[in-house]
This record gives sequence, structure tokens and C-alpha cells, in this order.
Amino acid sequence: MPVYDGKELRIIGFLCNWCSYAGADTAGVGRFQQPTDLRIIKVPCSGRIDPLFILKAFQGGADGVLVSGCHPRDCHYAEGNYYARRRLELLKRFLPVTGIDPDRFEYTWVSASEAPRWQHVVQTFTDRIHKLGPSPLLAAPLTDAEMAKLQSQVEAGSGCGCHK
Amino acid sequence: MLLSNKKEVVSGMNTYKIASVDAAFTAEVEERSGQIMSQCYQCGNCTAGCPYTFAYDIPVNQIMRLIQLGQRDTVLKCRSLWLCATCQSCTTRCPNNIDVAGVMDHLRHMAREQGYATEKNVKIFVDTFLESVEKYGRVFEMGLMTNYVKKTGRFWTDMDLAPKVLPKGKLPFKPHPIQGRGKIAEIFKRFREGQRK
Amino acid sequence: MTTQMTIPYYPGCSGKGTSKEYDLSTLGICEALGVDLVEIPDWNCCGSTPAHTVNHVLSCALSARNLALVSKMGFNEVTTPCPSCLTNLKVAEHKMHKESFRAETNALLDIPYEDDVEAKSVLQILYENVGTEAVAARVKKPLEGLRVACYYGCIMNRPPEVMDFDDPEHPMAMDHLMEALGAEVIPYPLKVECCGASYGITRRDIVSKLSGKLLEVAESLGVDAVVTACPLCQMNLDMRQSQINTDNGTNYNIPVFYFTQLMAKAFDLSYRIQGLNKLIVSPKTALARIGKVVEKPVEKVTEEAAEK
Amino acid sequence: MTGLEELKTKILGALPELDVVIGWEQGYDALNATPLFIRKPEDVERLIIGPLCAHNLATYLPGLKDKKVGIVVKGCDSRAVIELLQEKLINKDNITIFGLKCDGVVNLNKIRKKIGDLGQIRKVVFDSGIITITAGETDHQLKFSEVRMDKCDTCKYPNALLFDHFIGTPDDRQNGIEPEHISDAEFEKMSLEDRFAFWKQEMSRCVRCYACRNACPMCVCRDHCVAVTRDPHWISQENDTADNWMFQMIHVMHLTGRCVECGECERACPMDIPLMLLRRQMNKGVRDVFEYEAGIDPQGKPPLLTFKVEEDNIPEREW
Amino acid sequence: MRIGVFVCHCGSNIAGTVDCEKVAAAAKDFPDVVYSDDTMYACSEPGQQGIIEAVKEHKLTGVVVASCSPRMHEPTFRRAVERAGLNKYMFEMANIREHVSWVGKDKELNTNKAIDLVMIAAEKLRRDKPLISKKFDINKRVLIIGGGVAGIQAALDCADGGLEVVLVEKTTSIGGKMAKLDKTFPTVDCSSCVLGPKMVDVAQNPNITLHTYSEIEEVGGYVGNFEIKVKKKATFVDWEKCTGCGLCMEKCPSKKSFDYFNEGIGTTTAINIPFPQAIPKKAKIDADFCRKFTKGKCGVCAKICPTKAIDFEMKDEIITENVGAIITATGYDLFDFKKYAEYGAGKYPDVITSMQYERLMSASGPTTGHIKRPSDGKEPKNIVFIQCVGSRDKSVNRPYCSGFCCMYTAKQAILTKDHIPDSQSYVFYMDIRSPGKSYDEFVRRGIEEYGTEYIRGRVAMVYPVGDKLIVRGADTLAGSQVEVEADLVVLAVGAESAVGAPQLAETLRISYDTYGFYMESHPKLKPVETNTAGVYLAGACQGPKDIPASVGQGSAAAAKVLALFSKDQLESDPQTALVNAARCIGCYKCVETCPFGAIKEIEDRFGNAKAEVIETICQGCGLCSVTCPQSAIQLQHFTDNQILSEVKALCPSMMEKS
Repeated sequence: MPVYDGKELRIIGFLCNWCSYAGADTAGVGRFQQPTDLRIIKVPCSGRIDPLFILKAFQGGADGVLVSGCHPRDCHYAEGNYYARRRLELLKRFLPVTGIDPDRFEYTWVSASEAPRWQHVVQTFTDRIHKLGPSPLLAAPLTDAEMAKLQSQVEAGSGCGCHK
Repeated sequence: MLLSNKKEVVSGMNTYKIASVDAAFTAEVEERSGQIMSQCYQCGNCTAGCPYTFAYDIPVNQIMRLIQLGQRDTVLKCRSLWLCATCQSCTTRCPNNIDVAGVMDHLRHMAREQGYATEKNVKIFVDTFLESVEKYGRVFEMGLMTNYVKKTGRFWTDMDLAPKVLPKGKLPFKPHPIQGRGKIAEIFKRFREGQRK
Repeated sequence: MTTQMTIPYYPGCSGKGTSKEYDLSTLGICEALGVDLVEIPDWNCCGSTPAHTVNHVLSCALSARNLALVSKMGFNEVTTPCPSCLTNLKVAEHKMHKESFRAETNALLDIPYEDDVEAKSVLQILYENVGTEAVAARVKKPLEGLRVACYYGCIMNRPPEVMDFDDPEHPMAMDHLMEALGAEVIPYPLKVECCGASYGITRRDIVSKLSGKLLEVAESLGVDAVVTACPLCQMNLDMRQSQINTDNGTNYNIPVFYFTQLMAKAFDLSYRIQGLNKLIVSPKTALARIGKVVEKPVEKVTEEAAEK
Repeated sequence: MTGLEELKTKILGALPELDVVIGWEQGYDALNATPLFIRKPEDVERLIIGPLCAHNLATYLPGLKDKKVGIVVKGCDSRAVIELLQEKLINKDNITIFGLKCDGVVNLNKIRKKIGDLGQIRKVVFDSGIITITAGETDHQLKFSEVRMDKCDTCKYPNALLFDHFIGTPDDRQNGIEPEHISDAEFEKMSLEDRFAFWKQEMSRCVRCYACRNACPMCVCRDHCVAVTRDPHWISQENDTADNWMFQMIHVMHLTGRCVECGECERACPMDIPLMLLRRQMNKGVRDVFEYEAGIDPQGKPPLLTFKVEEDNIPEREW
Repeated sequence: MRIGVFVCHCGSNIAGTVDCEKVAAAAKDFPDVVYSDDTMYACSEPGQQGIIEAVKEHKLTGVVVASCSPRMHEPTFRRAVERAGLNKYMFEMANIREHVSWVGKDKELNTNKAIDLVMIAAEKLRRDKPLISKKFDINKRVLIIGGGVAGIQAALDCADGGLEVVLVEKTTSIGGKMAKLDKTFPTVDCSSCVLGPKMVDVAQNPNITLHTYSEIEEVGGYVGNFEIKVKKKATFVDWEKCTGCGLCMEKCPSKKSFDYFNEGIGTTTAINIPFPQAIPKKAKIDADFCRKFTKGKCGVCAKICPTKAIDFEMKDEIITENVGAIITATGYDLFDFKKYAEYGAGKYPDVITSMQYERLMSASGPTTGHIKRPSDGKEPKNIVFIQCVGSRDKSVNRPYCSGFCCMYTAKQAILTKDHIPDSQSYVFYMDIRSPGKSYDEFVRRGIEEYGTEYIRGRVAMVYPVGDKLIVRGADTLAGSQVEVEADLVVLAVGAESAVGAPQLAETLRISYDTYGFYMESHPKLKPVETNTAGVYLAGACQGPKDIPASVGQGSAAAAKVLALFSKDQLESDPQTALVNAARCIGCYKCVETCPFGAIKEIEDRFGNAKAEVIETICQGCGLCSVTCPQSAIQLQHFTDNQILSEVKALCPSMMEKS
């Protein structure tokens, strides 16, 4: 099902069951209004989130990916979010290498009781993604302009120096 | 119980038309002061600590309530605004971290802008003080005093102190203007121009 | 004593007038303690309470000019003895952290202020940078026998978010300094109550009531003197003491010192620096107590009860 | 790399206790080296060492887990051995390490780019930083510094870090090393859009031959590589840019905190895709966040297998 | 697979902002969906019946319900699916209420989002496999942490139900806060007379093992089989020998030790039994004050102890207890009143806390029940009570209402009049919160019969003048400032989480809120459960509570444990990790990262190293799945393929954007 063109962008959220998913529930119960773009995939723990899921989402054309887990020290499984934090931080630093804007990915901690915080996170992240606009697509062929630019860069010996 | 500060007789009670709440007033106070009025739950701590309550016509907690109720005129007309000395007792002790003294300050600005000056002498004193600053760059205490007396006609003000104070040589009879007084006058000028806009 | 620190100094208007003795004694004791106070050249009035009751941008602009002058001197700290000036300087400093407000205020100024100066009271400098030990070491004639109440005034420490010094309800800096001088400090419960501020001229009844209360409690504690750090407080309590007595039908005769005067006294600095002749209520009787052994007040019952 | 005779003696001494010793021998011509599996004393004669011995032989170790294996390693190769040991993928008791000091190895692609494909090479001589390559009757002279592998430009570990026998004297050279590879500096100047387009172009050339994976000493999954399974089904077998990209991402992410930058992936790539650029950049993140380099300390813990309650270099989340 | 989709209107809760018919219609086009319909209330009996009938009629093999949060009704629908004859794990939920209809107003966008959520639920369901729970034995012993009234009640109820109980209390005696109270509201009966017999019952009950002056050091295991390490702190008195005769207290020369039981009103001896009714009635040495420890010599107690019970060399001891369930009843602590400097709290001796006042009124207290003010021992005549000290006060980070202060203050004012008939009590309050049986009547009685003067407003400052305390407050009803000359000021301090509560929560792996109070599993429907199976809550550790509420929760938690233990075996959640041995290369990275030690190292029949999950220990976090590079270990029901299918459904790779 496509996102609503012109109104929505494709934003995927991976939320841990115990804190952030519950926090999103609490926000719902409290009727904290949020933009509709976000689609939430529930996982038991932020430690279950393979960074590759996030890259897979980008590969498939996601415009933004949001991960949210329990605050450090509050993990339902004691340690899951500590591992997640390491993996996600590295991913965040690696994304610009691939050319994906690191602002398209964010990870955060929201507890079951932090409904206003969840609302804030969704609103802020959605606004940010809308500002960035749709993400570039791997599936689409390079445009002629992109091709020419690359070509000239390689020939001029600038850009990546690997093929000099 | 010792009600040490029996209030003086208050004039007749108004009926506040709650339905016609001036929400814009509440919003304006919030906007100017940066405080959220709905956070006040009327515990009365500001009034309890305020040293000036005895002189007020409306105690400060009720001013907060009247802002919530959007009662613009009642608030801006009240005497209390002019008697608050910004001693910070209310702000320091507010359980909801509201800067009550700051709100009072902003109310004073609004009252002044809209031409209210219920405690006239206070306004005259303030104006005279600032005139002195504008003119000399610093306050000329003796001049301030004479000008205030001139404007209010209260020639007896502190007359009793003169024989005690004057011999101490603490009050120069001439102003000591600063070199940059033109700069200070500029500040006032730019400020007024900004206000007109 | 060698110079330990140099800091720009903002005397405030009353320092050049009604609180001349505060200014003189401050300069004197600071010199004695190795604190070099350099008066800001061509400083202007901070606008005091009148300015901020009219408009915050105007008020902050007046203070910001002084802060900018400090910055121009090559310093990022400034000290003032007067709590009212201090409040205006600190509020300006505080509000101008915010960029939009800073821009609005700087628009009124010739030299813009760049958010790089911190204001501190002389009391804070003496307490934190010099310290009670250094003060005690400098004492030549300890004030033993003198029973004082330390009165800080309402805005020296409040609101704590802005003033950021000492306890907002029970400040102790002046108490500790007086103890370092050898004086006996009687815990004074109304340390931060308001004295009536500048309403002395416009609403004398207010000052008579509020300052009257302060004197009433001080007298009930049996102190020889009240010690202040604020020109306005000192003026209300000292100069207006006769008015208070008239209005309230009382008969107080309590001298009111600036804490710096007592420091100068204990350091045995010149009479000019001590400036005791500038006080309206004569301090003679109080000062005569120095060196006399004082009977302990009847507090034994309390101690015993506490032991129980 | 010096001390061939010393190495041969050491290997002959150790061979009776071992099932196999892995080293290098000359390949189909003088320019190409190839792995040598020494099982009998006479095999030792074929052993060579030197700038042509680019292969990281540690790649073979996990497959020989239960055998008694001797292995000849350069500095970078030894890091792979250490990393495998750290991850308990091999057993130190079964391994005898012959450590070398290394002065750099050649990148045949660079030579090919300079002098073209010359067919059969008769002779290769290294002398004072110059390689002389003889094809037919012609000599081609090249500066070694221009044709060595990229990794050698920035190599901090010329000596084997872990060994049972060290051959020759360790090199304490620290100068002449570039702090950062020149490609990284230039790459980092590119905008995000350009980088994205760059990889898109590169990935469109990938033929998914998996040579990079097969050459990688840390790719121990082999038959179970998730790039080719249906459960989990990460990518299709279709050779399109997006899936090629995803495959390379899987490879990089699986190497996070593990890659020792031996460069085998890039050397093996028939399409000459700059795979090491991705790995170096990832490793930069690992260094920044965890102050960690893979394959240095046999007792060290790969950063993703552990955590700190208060991380030193991960800022608190702001929102 | 044959999937049925049921889209719930939840009355207008969902249907108000989501076009449920459209969602149901769209779902018909999803792969494997053979039936789709919308329903008014899916969770109602007819709603569930509808699902069951549809399963049978359309031979469904899996069910998607799009309704509220799975955290709300997943168990309900799983049971329904089971009743329909399917495996209960062949079920997925799409949360279109909390995550859609309640947070967005645009019906078109909401409907579209709901369709997406149904789609990913269906995609996940297509890869679900039936799961069967494993059974395991339960150790039918229960650990109760905290010996206050809630813990005591829970212990007695569990013991009466035939369970073996281990009760761990951190101080030397059980009784908690209630033991310190003089009287209780609204019946004004003697607190220790009510609690005393229950304390004795605990001591005498053969099913209860009591460890006082002990703390929980470590918690291992899982529901049914916890292993608890308890630290028995050194008391320097061998309790096997101590008879509680109290001779040591008579002779101890260090008579100025802090009296914890009396809240520092008065002092006690360094070796002491905290109060006469203590259970167990045993002495302990306070090493901070004992001369043997502070000065190195004394030992009077050792010399005179008739049973030679003193042991200065005693060390802390760790013991292990194995239990099947845990009840946490660690209670609360009182707000540190010193934070209210404007009241002179901690500075003026006659400004005291409400708990100190309880001790002053108590016949077993330091003044034997005569109200004497601490400064000079005089009987106070004017007593001011200030409410909300550390409650409803954002500026001290205590914005919540502690709930019981209004009532105990009313009680204390009434008792004051009983003790000192010519006294006058003043209560500064903001609101009187007295919702409870006979509570408000009690407050009214205080006002009407006992003449307690209630003043509506906070107090700004308290300062001494002579031997009086001037209390300056506001009467917001009169619209004025007021001053009262008081002889004694009692601060009604609020409740805060017990010291060390967050640390204990982390040991127990239960969650706690910003203020350190423990989180219940559901605020309405699971008030004494936690999100950790087998760990229950009772009393004020969950939030401020009065005695009846705490006792009620003690019994409730006990009932939960008895219900849990009514079976001989428990079923484990089958959503656990599972190793595909063919793919496992035995690197044991999973073993290294598993927080629960739920993976063991085994050898297959060829001697190859493999990992194996212990299903009853695995909690299903999935950390191992991400750690394993070859994906050999998969969390069932959250497999890589399931999450990937959700991602792929939302981000179909080849989709062109316009």
C-alpha cells in the first residue's frame, strides 16, 4: 500500500514492546495527536533490531527510519538496549558513507509513561523528514545528469580517488 | 489566630463575566512573560510571602487568578501592580516555578502602555528617576528628590531627614554627569522610537 | 598584601552618594585583601528598579552597556557591592543568553554586548575568591563581643536561578565573614525579607512597616547592630530609623553597618575607609562592646532539651 | 620480508607436529603468487616470501579448525588470526604462527593499469623501492610506492602481532605512514547526493560473484551466508543495483568492529569496486566510538559483543 | 494459508476516524487473505463468537484482528482463536486504535495507515508457526521483600494458603511505618494494637522464615524458579543466643545514638532493640555509635550479656533462597523536609515532621505520649500543621499528591486536642483530599467537633521570634495574608519512593517511574502484577497508599501467588529463540550476549559445537538473533523473515516514487 503521495512520506518505526510501543499506546490513550506518516513495527526489544533491517528499509525506499527503545537502565530485558545503542550509533555514523542523510535515521528512548515525549519525537522526526523530502532511490537508474557528473569527476581525478 | 494584616475595606464586589473571558489578555501575559498561567493552582504561597500584601488592593494570588480569568481591566487598573517591589519572594517560593514577580513586572509594562497609573506617585518617582538617568547617565539623588517633590507637590517628603542627612556630606548638590551621557540619551531615544513602531 | 586578583568594579550610583561609605570601605578592604577593583570607565546607571518596571529591553540595554564596557576592558567578570545593580546586571546577562532578546537589546546600543560577562557581588567575591580564612588572617582587631544580625536583603540571593549564589532562604556568606572577624553572629530569621525598597519616598508607610518589622525582630534578639550588604536596605534601616520610630511609636536605636565597614574596622583600616561617621544612628555604644566579655544568653534550656 | 631460509628451517622443524603449513609459492608466472600448502618436507622448497605474497592465508584457518595448522603471516594477516581467536572461531592450541615483518605487497591491478596486460611475466625483481618486471625481452620499471596495495600506505602494523616464531627482526618504522588513506579524504569531500550516486554506480557494476566474501577471513558463515538463503530472505538472487547494494551492506555490517582491513575483498573483486573504502569508513566509526581496532589484542572483546552502562563516546539522546 | 481479517470499530473509538469498511475491503486483496469483515466490538462475546464462526466456516488457519493495542487484548483474542481450534499463536493484531484513530484526525490518512498496519500484520502472520508452550515445575515458595504492613499481610495470607514464605526485611524488626504510628484514621484505633498481633503471627507461623536486617543481593532465574541471594547484615549480636532481655541497653554507655525508630526525636543506646514490640525482639549494635567500634574499647555489653550473644567480629553473610514467586512490598520513605528551608526545617527544633509528631504522641515514644516540643520540653498550645510538604510541588520535583497526608493531618489535629484540651490546631492546606469510607466525615469532625482551624493556602515562611514560631501563610478564601504564632510546627511530609528502590527494581528486572515507584503491569486491570512474570507488587512501593489500600494489595498479591502456585507446572512463553543446528557454527556469540544465560553450549552427535536455547529461561528479547551473523538462532514469532516481510511490505524495493 503506497503512502499518500504529497501528504505523507514513508517513515518506518521499530519500537520495543515494553517501553516505546507502550509509550505510543499511552500517547494514544491520552489522545496526543501526531502526524500519520509513521508505520510502527513492533519488536520485543531494541536489541532485536538488526541495523540491516534499517538499511533494508532504506533500500526499499523508506524516507525515514525511527528506532525507539527503553531508556538505558530500564530495558525490560536488562541489557538489550545497551547492545542496541552501540549498533545504532555505529549505523548512524555509517549512513553518510552510503550517501544516505543520517538525519533520515534516528534512535531514541521513550518509556511507557512518556506520552508527551513520544508525541514530540514523532512530530519532530516527521517534520524533519518532510524537510528532507523523499529519499533517493537505489532502484531508479542514474539520471543522465548524475552519470555525466560522476564521469567528469572521475576524469578530473576528483571525487573518489580509488580509480585514479 | 493572629490576622496581622486586616485588609482595609474593599469596595463593592464585581461579578466577573466568566463567559466573556478575555482570552487574548491571558495569552498576552503568557506571551510577554513566558510563563504558563494555567500552571497556577492557587496555593496562595505568593500572597503568603509577599511583604506588600498589606498595602495591596488585590493580593497577588488573586491577580494570578484574574489573569486566568482574562479580567484585563481589573488587573491593569489595580494598585498592587505599582506597589510590588520585585523582591522575588513569590518567584523563589512558587511550587510551580512560575516567575510571579516577572509576571507582575510585565503587567506593569502593560498598565503603563495602556495609560493606567493607579499609584500615581510611584509612577512619577519612576519617571523622575529615569529622567535623571537619561539626562546625566547616572542618578543625581538630590536632583531626583527635588524634581519628585516639584511634580507631586509633596514638599514635606523626607523634610525631617534633612538636618540629619545633609551634614554627612553624602548627597552632592551637583550632578556628576558621565562623559557618555549622550550615549545613554541615545538608548532612551532608540527605545522610544522602537516603542512607537 | 600582594594583588591576587584584578576585577572590574561597578560602584553604582548610590556608591557615589548616599552609600559613599559602602563604596569607600569596599575599596579599602579589597585593597587590603589583594583584590584590585578597577572602576569601569564612564559606567552608567543600571536603571535600578524603575527601569525594569518600565521595560525589560530598556533596562537590559542600560546594564548591557556596562557589561560591554567590561568586555572592552578585556575582562569577563565584574563585581558590584549593590544588590540592586547586581540584579540588573545579572538579569541582563541572563536574558541576553537568548539570541533574539540580545539582538533586540543590542539594537539600542552603540557597542553591542556579546554575552561574555558574568556579574558577581562583592560579597560573593570576598566569600568565594578570597575566603573566610584569608579574611580571618587579615583581622587585626577582632570584633569579639559585638553581637550582630546579618541582613542580606531580598534580592542578593533571589531568585536562585538568576543570582546563583548562596542559599536563597538562609544565606550564610555574610554570617561566616562576620564570624571570621570575631563578631558574634546571632541567627537572624528575616535575612531575606524585604525592607520596603525605594518606597521610602513615595509610600513611607510601607517602609515604616516593613523595616520596622526587621528592627523589631533584631531588637528582640538583643543584637548590638544590624549588618547589611545593600545601600537601599541600609538607608531604610539607618536613615529612616527615626521615621520608623515616629510612625510606629517605637524607640529603636540600632546602628546599621555595611558589612565592609565592619571588615575595615576589624582590619584596623583608616577612619576614612571605615566611614563610620557617615552613619545616621550612632554606632558608638555598639562599638564600645567590642572586647567586652558578654554574658551568654539564656539558651541553655534549649540545649538541654535537645539533649533529651 | 626477509629471512626465507630462516623461515624454511623453522617450518621444517615444526612440520612433524603439524598437518599442514600454509605459505605462498610462485603462481602461473613470476608476478603471481599463490597459496602453498606444505604437507611434506619437500614442499618447503617451493615457499616464497616477498611483496608478491598478498594473500591473507588466515582465510583458510576456520575451514581447518580441527587440524594442526602452521601459518605464515604478515602484520595485517596476523590481525585476522587474532580476530578469529577472539571470536573463538579457531583454537590457538591447533595453530603455529610464523610471523613476518612486511614492507608492503603489490597490487596487481595497479601494475596492470600502469603497464597493461603483458602476458607471461618472466622475471620480477625488487630493488631499492623499484620493481623491474621482465616480460619477453622488455624490462618495465615501476616505483614500488606507486603500485603497492592501498592498505600498505597507511599500515601501522608491519610486524606480525602474534606469532610462535618470528622471522627476521621486527620493523620499528613509524614514519612515512599516511594517517589516512588518500581516497578517504577525497571521498569525505563529496556531498551526500554524490556519494549516493557514486555507490549506486559502483553497485550497478557488482556481479554478485561473492569473491569478496570468499576472500574475507572474517566471513566465516560460508555456506550459511544470509546473502544466499531463503530463511532469512534478505535479498533476491536477481542482480540488480538495489540488491547488490544490500548485499554489500550486509557484508559491511557483519564486519562491524571485526574488519582488520587486510584488503582481501577488494583484491579479490573482479570488478574493482572500492570495497575497502566502505570498510575503512566503518572502522573509523568504530575507532571514534569505541576506541577500538579489530585484531590487535587476543584478549580484547569485539565492541558489539559487549557494552558499557555509560558509554564514553555516545552522546545522550537529545529527544 | 487461509487468513481472516477482522476490523473492529470499537464503537466510535476507531470508526470515528477510520473507515473500517474500507480497511476490511482493502484487506481482501492481501495475499492469503480469504475472509475480511468489520465488526462493532471484536473483543465482546458476540465479536469473539463471530471470529470463531468465521474460522470454522471459512476454514481459516490464521487470524488478524485490527483493533486496539495488543498490549490490551492480545491475550483475549489468542484465547478466542484457541477456542476456534487454531493454535493461539496463529494470530496477529494491528493496532489501529492507540496508534491510529486516537492520534490522527484525518480520516483518509488514518484509513490508509490502518490498511498498512493490517497488511504488515497479515504478512507477519503468513510466516507464523504454531507454537506449543513448554511445561516446567514450580518451586512453591514465595519471597516477600519488605516487612511493613503490606508485606506482613501478604506473608500471612500466603502462609495460610499453605505456602512456604521467606520474608526479608531491611531493618531489624518488621512492622514498617505503621509500627511507628500512634493511631490510625479514621477510626482512631491504636496502630500498634492492630498491627502487633499480626507481627506476632508472622513470628509464630511455622511456614514463614524471617530474615530481618537483610537485603536482596541478587536475583537469578525466572518465574517458578528464582534463585535469591540474601545478604544478612552483621548485627554483632548472635540472634540464636539473644533473648531480647534488654540488659545490654540498660548498661550501654553510648546513650546518644541516633534513634531511627523515633525519627531522631530523642536518642537511644548503641546496642538496642528498636522498640519493645519488635519482631524479632533482638538487639543490634549500631557501629556508628558503639564505642567498641568508634574508640576501640568498651565491650560492656559483651561482659554483661547473660547468654554471651555479643560478637564484635560478626560479618555480613550471604544466604541463598530458592523460590517460585516474589512479592515486592518495600514501601516508601518520607520526603526530606530539610528541602523546605523557608520553613526552617532542620534548623528550628520546633519545626518537625509529621512522623516525628507521631512518635511524640505515641505512648511508646520518647515522651511516653506526652506532647512536648523538642526545644524546651514545653507543652505546645498553638500547633500549626502545614500540608503538601513534598507533595504537589514541582519545584522540589514532587508534583504528585501523596494521598494520605490530608487524612493523617486531620487525625493528628484531633489527637492533639485529645492530648492537650486547651490547644488550638491550625492546618494550612490547598485541597482536602479525603475520598474514602468515613474519611471526609472524619475531617469534618475535626473541624466541627475538635475546632481544628483549616486555612486554605500555602505557608511562605516560618521564623522564630522569642520562643514562638511565626507562621506566615495565605488564606486565599479570605484573600489575605495571615500569620499564626505557633509553639510547634508540624510539616505533613509527603511520600517518596523508598531509598534504594530503583536499584532493587533493577535487580528484580521490574520497571519504575520517574520518581522511583514501581510500575504495575496495567494501571487498571493488573495493579499488583509487574511486567516480569512471577514478580508482584504490594503497598506503597507502587505509589503512595494508606494502610487499608496497602493491606488490600498485600492480600491481592498473595492471591496472585496462590493462583500461580495452584498448578504444579507452569507453561513458558513459547515465543523464544530457537537454534537451527545446521547453520550454527558454534561461535557462541549468542551465549556471550544473552542477558539471561538462556543459551547453553552443547556438542552434536558428531562432536560439533552448537548452541541450544533453554526455553524456560529464554525471555524472548531476540538479542541473540542479531548477534548471530548467519542467523542460525531465530526468535520465534519475531524471526528475521517476519520482520523483513513487514519491512518489505512497507518498503517494496522496486516501487517508483512519483
